[in-house]
Amino acid sequence: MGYFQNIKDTITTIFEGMAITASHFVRKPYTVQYPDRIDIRIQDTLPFRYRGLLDVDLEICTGCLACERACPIDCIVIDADKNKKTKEMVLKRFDIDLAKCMYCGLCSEPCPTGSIHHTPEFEGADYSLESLVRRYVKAPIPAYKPIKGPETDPEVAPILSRGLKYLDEFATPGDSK
Amino acid sequence: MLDIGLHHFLTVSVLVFIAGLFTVLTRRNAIGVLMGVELILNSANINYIAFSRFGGSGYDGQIFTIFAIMLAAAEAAIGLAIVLGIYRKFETIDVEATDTLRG
Amino acid sequence: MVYAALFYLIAGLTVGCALGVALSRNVVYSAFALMGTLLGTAGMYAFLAADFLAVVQILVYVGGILVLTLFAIMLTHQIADVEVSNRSVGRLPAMLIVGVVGVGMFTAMFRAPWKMVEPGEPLPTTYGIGESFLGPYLLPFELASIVLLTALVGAIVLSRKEIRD
Amino acid sequence: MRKFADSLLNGGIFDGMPIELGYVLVVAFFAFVLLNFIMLVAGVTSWLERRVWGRIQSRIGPNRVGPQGTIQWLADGLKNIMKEDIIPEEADAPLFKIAPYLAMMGFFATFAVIPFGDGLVVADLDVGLLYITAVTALVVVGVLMAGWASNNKWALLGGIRSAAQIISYEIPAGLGVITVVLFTGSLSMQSIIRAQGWEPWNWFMFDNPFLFVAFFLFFVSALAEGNRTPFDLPEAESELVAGAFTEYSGLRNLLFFLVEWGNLYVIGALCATMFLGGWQIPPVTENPFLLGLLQFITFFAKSYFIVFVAMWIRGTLPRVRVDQLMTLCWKYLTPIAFVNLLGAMIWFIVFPHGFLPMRIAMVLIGGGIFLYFLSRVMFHLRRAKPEMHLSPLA
Amino acid sequence: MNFDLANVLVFLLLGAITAGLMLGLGYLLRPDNPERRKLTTYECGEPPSGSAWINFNIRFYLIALIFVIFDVEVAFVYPVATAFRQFVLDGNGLVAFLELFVFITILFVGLIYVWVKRDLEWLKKVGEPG
Amino acid sequence: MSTTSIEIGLERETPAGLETEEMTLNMGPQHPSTHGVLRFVVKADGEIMRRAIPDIGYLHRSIEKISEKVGYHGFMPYTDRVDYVSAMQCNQGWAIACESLAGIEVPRRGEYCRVIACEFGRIASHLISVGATAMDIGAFTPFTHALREREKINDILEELCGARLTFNYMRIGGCAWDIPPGFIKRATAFLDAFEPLIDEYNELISFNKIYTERMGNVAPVSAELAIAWNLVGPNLRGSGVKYDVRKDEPYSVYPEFDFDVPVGEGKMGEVGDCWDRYMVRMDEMKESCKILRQALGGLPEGPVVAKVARTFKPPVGEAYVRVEGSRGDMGWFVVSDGTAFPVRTHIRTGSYSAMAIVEVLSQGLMIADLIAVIASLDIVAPEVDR
Amino acid sequence: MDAAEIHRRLRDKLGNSVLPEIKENEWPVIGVLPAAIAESCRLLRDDPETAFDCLSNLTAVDRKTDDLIDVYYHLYSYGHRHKVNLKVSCPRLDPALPTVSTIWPIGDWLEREAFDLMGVNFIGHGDLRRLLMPEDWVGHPLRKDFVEPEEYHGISTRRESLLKL
Amino acid sequence: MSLINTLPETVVTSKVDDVLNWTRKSSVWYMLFGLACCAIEMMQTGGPRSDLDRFGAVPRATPRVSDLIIVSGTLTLKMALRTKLLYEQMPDPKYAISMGSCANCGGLFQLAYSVCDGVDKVIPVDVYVPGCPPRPEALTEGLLKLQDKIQQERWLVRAPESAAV
Ligand code: SF4
Ligand code: SF4
Ligand code: SF4
Repeated sequence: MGYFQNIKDTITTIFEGMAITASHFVRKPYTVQYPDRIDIRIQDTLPFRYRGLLDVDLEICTGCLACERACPIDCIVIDADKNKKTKEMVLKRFDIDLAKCMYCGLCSEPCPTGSIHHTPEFEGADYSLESLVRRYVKAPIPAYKPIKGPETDPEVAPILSRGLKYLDEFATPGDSK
Repeated sequence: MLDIGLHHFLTVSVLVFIAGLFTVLTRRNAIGVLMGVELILNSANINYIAFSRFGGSGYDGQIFTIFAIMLAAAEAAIGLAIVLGIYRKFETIDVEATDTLRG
Repeated sequence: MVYAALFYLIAGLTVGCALGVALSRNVVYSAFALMGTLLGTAGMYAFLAADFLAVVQILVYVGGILVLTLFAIMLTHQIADVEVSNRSVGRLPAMLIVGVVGVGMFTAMFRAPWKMVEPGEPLPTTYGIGESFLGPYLLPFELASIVLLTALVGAIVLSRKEIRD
Repeated sequence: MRKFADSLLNGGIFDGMPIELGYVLVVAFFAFVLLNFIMLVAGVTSWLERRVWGRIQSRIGPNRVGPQGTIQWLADGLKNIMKEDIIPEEADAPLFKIAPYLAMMGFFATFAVIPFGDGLVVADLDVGLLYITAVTALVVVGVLMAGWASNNKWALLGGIRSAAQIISYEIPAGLGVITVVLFTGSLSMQSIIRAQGWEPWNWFMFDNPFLFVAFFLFFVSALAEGNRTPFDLPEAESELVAGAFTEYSGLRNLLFFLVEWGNLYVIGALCATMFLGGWQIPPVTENPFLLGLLQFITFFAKSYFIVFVAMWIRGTLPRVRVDQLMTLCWKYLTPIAFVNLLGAMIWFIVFPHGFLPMRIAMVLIGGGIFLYFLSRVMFHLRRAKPEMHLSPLA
Repeated sequence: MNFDLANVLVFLLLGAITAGLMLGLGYLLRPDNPERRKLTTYECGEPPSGSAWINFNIRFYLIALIFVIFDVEVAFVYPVATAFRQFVLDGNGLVAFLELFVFITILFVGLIYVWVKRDLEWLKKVGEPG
Repeated sequence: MSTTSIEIGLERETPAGLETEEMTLNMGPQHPSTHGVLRFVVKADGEIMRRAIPDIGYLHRSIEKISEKVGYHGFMPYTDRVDYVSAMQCNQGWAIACESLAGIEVPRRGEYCRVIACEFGRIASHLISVGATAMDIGAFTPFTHALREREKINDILEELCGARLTFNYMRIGGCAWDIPPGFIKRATAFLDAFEPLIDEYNELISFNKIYTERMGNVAPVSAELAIAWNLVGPNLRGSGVKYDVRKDEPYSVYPEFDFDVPVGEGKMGEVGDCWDRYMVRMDEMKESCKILRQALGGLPEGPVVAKVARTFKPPVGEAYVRVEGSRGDMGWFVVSDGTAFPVRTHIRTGSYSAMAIVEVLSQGLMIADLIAVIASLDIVAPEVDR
Repeated sequence: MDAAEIHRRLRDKLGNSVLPEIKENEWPVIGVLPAAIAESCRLLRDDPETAFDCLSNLTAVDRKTDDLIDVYYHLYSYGHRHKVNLKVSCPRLDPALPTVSTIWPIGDWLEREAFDLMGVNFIGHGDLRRLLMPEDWVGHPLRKDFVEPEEYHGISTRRESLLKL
Repeated sequence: MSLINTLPETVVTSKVDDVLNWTRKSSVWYMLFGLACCAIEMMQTGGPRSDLDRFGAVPRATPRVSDLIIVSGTLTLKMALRTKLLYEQMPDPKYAISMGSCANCGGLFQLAYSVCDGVDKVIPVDVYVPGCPPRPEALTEGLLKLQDKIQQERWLVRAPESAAV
């Protein structure tokens, strides 16, 4: 009869549910106690291709503006002039609006050196919006000029290899056939 | 004055009764009238119990009161049902509007 | 002394709230004032050593009848809006009637030669009441169930009928 | 309590004072202690619930405020006192203000009769159980008042739902209580406890099958009266936002919360009193102080066990719908309670002095159910192969 | 017994006083900054359409109605239940049982009546009254 | 405050007598159960609703218009935001639409990567859906358990494409990132752990009596009604229509996989009730696991993305493609005029029609049921509003 | 049934209201004159051979260069698993079409959306109000010549870029 | 009358202030207010992995009991007005966290016609959390930043003259 069947169903299913929740009393909580009670920083556990806050390694930026052009919402502004005398590119300004950025990664894809890249950093909360604009160029600096063969400058080499490694993460287009 | 006796309770009872009577008389609102009736019933109940305590009649007074309370509940249930019925029929809760019942 | 003070406190609550019921213009306020009176009455019962009744008073009156009344009021918002402009009996005549009745009652109360016995030590009453129900008051007790049944059926039929037509 | 007060008064501290005033002072002192205790209980219950809940949900719950988050409730309380107190323009201000106090009075009043130990009770009323059922009415009116006075649709709906729910479940709860009363012949909390023993087979729960059923009837109804999951419709977040308390902010809201958490404890205390032997302990010591302490701890542990079960249920079950709520009450619990009551009466007539084999059988059945439960728990653990973590603190 | 009842009263009074104290503390500590829009009724971020004080659904009322009757019944059964034990011990158990049985059964009939008449049903079609 | 059209038609009718007055309730835009910014104007009679009128547009973010400004490649991150609960299928929809405009063929490994990403996305989305349903019914625990499993999927997808929610994983012609080393092992490990959890989840909540009572027999949608209202995906299958774009209009490499299409059977009431819709999602997660195991096992070698010009200019024409998103088939309609910017993009989503049908379904239900209906239809605000 | 067959049937019934050529596509496009769209939809739905029981999509496209607004109807038949795309072009100045909301209920919302965003008028649609935009919004935003208003209820819709020094 | 910002700065009062601020920061109840994609991450933040409950922050359903509104997601013009109302309905002291690019400044939807570019146009924002969406830990960090801010506030003590507005 439906009446007693209902009673039985109710009791048995609730019993089963209670058993499951009881089993959770001895399971380990899944919580990662960010920020302080953890063994390794969260940032270090994130994959290399994690798209956190953007960063620019000015040492290896060629000033090619590829990133500025690739960004669909114009949150990168670069001023790069060619120095008339030395024929060198000089970066006057390299600003990224992290408040506006959508962390899509479209800018780092075309960068020739992996200078602009996403880091696993994500802590950027602040009290004002202005402080979310990252201005990388403090004073005009010469842009990086790629050289043939491996980089020799010991200061730049590790940065460049990091950048190239970052670029390697992106898939290489191949023909479908 | 400090010794609380029968008269104290009777006084309270009379005052409640008066308030109840006044409510019944002045309200046109049926639910208000019902509330007045509750007051009157309460005052009667206080009397019952006061007399049963000071008159030494055992449990009779209390049992009377229990039945009174029961009847009050029954009265409230029926009374409110009627009030709501009237209200629905005549879209008002004025007691006098029920005169139309006769007409 | 404390006993008296408590009595006056509760008596004040009872009478004050009763007046509130009588005088408040808003039915909802009246209903909530009624709760004060009912609680005060329960207190009176307690003073009169009727502990079971005091509790039943709260249980049935506050928990049942008052809630039912409140539901009825909330069901029909116009009840709270009804302006009592032309009463069935004006306030003044009502005062008069009430005054006369009151004076009469008070006179009766104080004049009457009440036969009084000294109230004994207050004792639990529940058991005695139960015994009476099973003994001398058996018939009313069983009748009560029939009354209740009738009230239930009657009230239900009334509200249902009124709703359904 | 009376004895205790007498002994204090005879101690001569209050010489020269009217005896009644002396009593009042003693009672007031105890009431004050108890009040603080209630707040503490309510607060700790809320913290505990969050931790238990957290654990069920693979989380941790509050653990930063104070050691392991233990004073989280204090922060919550103080913060709420510091919140602005909003009385909406449209609301009915006087009623809006009174409502929380009414609910709180109703809830406070229940604590007066809860027996924490042999002599540890403010007032051992002869009608104790009925008294508790009765003062719940104040909570009903308070909630109804809150809902109506807010002039907010969610609040009104929540208030009416809540009132309808509490009053409906008073019937099965009352019938469950009556089943116990049959066996004790008294409504007083202390005499009910005294009618039981410290051994489980002397608890009413295992006395006979009817009381066993009555326990569940009462527990379910009490959950419903306390607006606990799965009957938490009045404040069903996903439906009614916050029910009757939608418009309440700050302190007044806190009072309602106090009522809710405190009520949970009352449920536990009632179950412990009526079915789990209350403060009964084996006769281990003569020392009255130690005895009192042990009784208190026993009672507290038993009631908190029930509280814990209620939290655990809250972590498990979904919420019923309002019509199902009423169906459950009127079509299942109430008829079952009626039949159960009649059965209990027959049982009592047949075995007026109890039936020991049945008691032992009941305890064994209870143990059997528990063992089966454990086996299910083990099954689920084995299937999910989780990381284990036995410590209750994470 | 009066002592116990008075205890309850004192207890209640103290409860009220404590609540008042908390309120006073809050009064000192909390900001008070009522703006017009803050005091508007909350309705999920929309301005409310119409007052909440309207005719409400009758079903709740029916529940309360049924409750009142059964409430009184339970109130009647309590004292009888306390006396029941003594009756049984005195050997009059069957009489008491029969008396209570009749009482309960009559009301049970009431419950069955409302059940059969579908007054306990909630989910009725819109438009269908009751 | 601006008024929406609904308010205008909402003059309260004066009641006659005890006739319950119609109560007009605003449910949303900020309401715990509407999952984001949906709004229902509920005309209730006590607890019972006469009607619940959906009011949408609170999350209308003009995504379609933006496509005309940012071009084909630049639009990819925006598609993530069309259905943020399962962004992968949106990525795929846009990619396939553009590919079909330009006739690009995607490398097989790329297709496999897409399938893997999409199926993980589907599980994640269904987890949110069933969890939120349980939460709305009042059980909070299943929701957190679902979130916990979702976190694990997020970790996996993060490894694949560097983001947890707005993946921007696919590109026209393939995918932006190849499968990282060790991924297959970890993904399989997750599946092994996850599959028994589905059963546990079912025992915890799906078959709970209270839950089945709340969900069963509530707002059943017949197959005809579902089709006429263009319900799609799990909602359609809940009504017993065995239709899945992956099977019936195959795209990508789905024909290579063996999986079932679960449909509602009316186990707890009528066919097409809330419980059926809910259960279809539960079963679909199992099917997704099946697909995932096959895809992870049979991953071909090769590139994952075809060569596509940085300024993508498809030929003139239009394309309407449908992919099976988590909330049913998503139609992506693109009109190109040969320039780098589409003339018009239109996204037809599952939640849109699900939202439209609420008004019909809600008649005569209780307020609590409305929540069950919304939750079981799995309506996600941005999908409705775009 | 393939597209050509559907096209033939339509032309049999409606004659020259159906444009002669069909564009082979994944969803074959059949051009229909504005006045005949509702009629052809009804025919396609009611004919048991075609039985298009589902309006899968309805999109309006602003072809500013041609001064036209195209409306696409994507029809799908769950019974036969075949599909077709009806295309209607109407003048950009005053686009008006007969409604299909009476044929498929979902047409209600799809048409409202097209009205809201593109300004297409659907004649016979009982309830053609804005769907996505607020009721007091001016203009049809998906039109190519739509200009964003400066402010909305006091909220300016412009934002200075933080990157401007 | 309230004592807020009236007491002179002494060792005792600042200690009391610290305690009061500590209680406020330890019990930040946030309103369940999800707008768009970021809302999912906000749910995850309250979920098992991040568990905001650790810090005493729990979601609340109504503005009346909330201290904090986390604007998580795209604020459309239609929604902006409602958000403003909800914020205003919160009792003081109240805080707002803007979560994600959309809420910060419109983010990628600055191109849109129907989006309010930044929540700070309608309500004052205390903490901006960058990200699209910010991962749960980032939101947690935002909350911690807010707690720092609350701890710095003056509650009873008079604010230093320079800071007075
Ligand atoms: S991540 Fe995307 S939005 Fe951000 S700067 Fe790069 S391209 Fe622009
Ligand atoms: S960051 Fe890279 S893409 Fe941008 S300008 Fe420098 S080198 Fe070019
Ligand atoms: S900031 Fe990004 S993730 Fe958050 S709501 Fe906006 S688009 Fe969605």
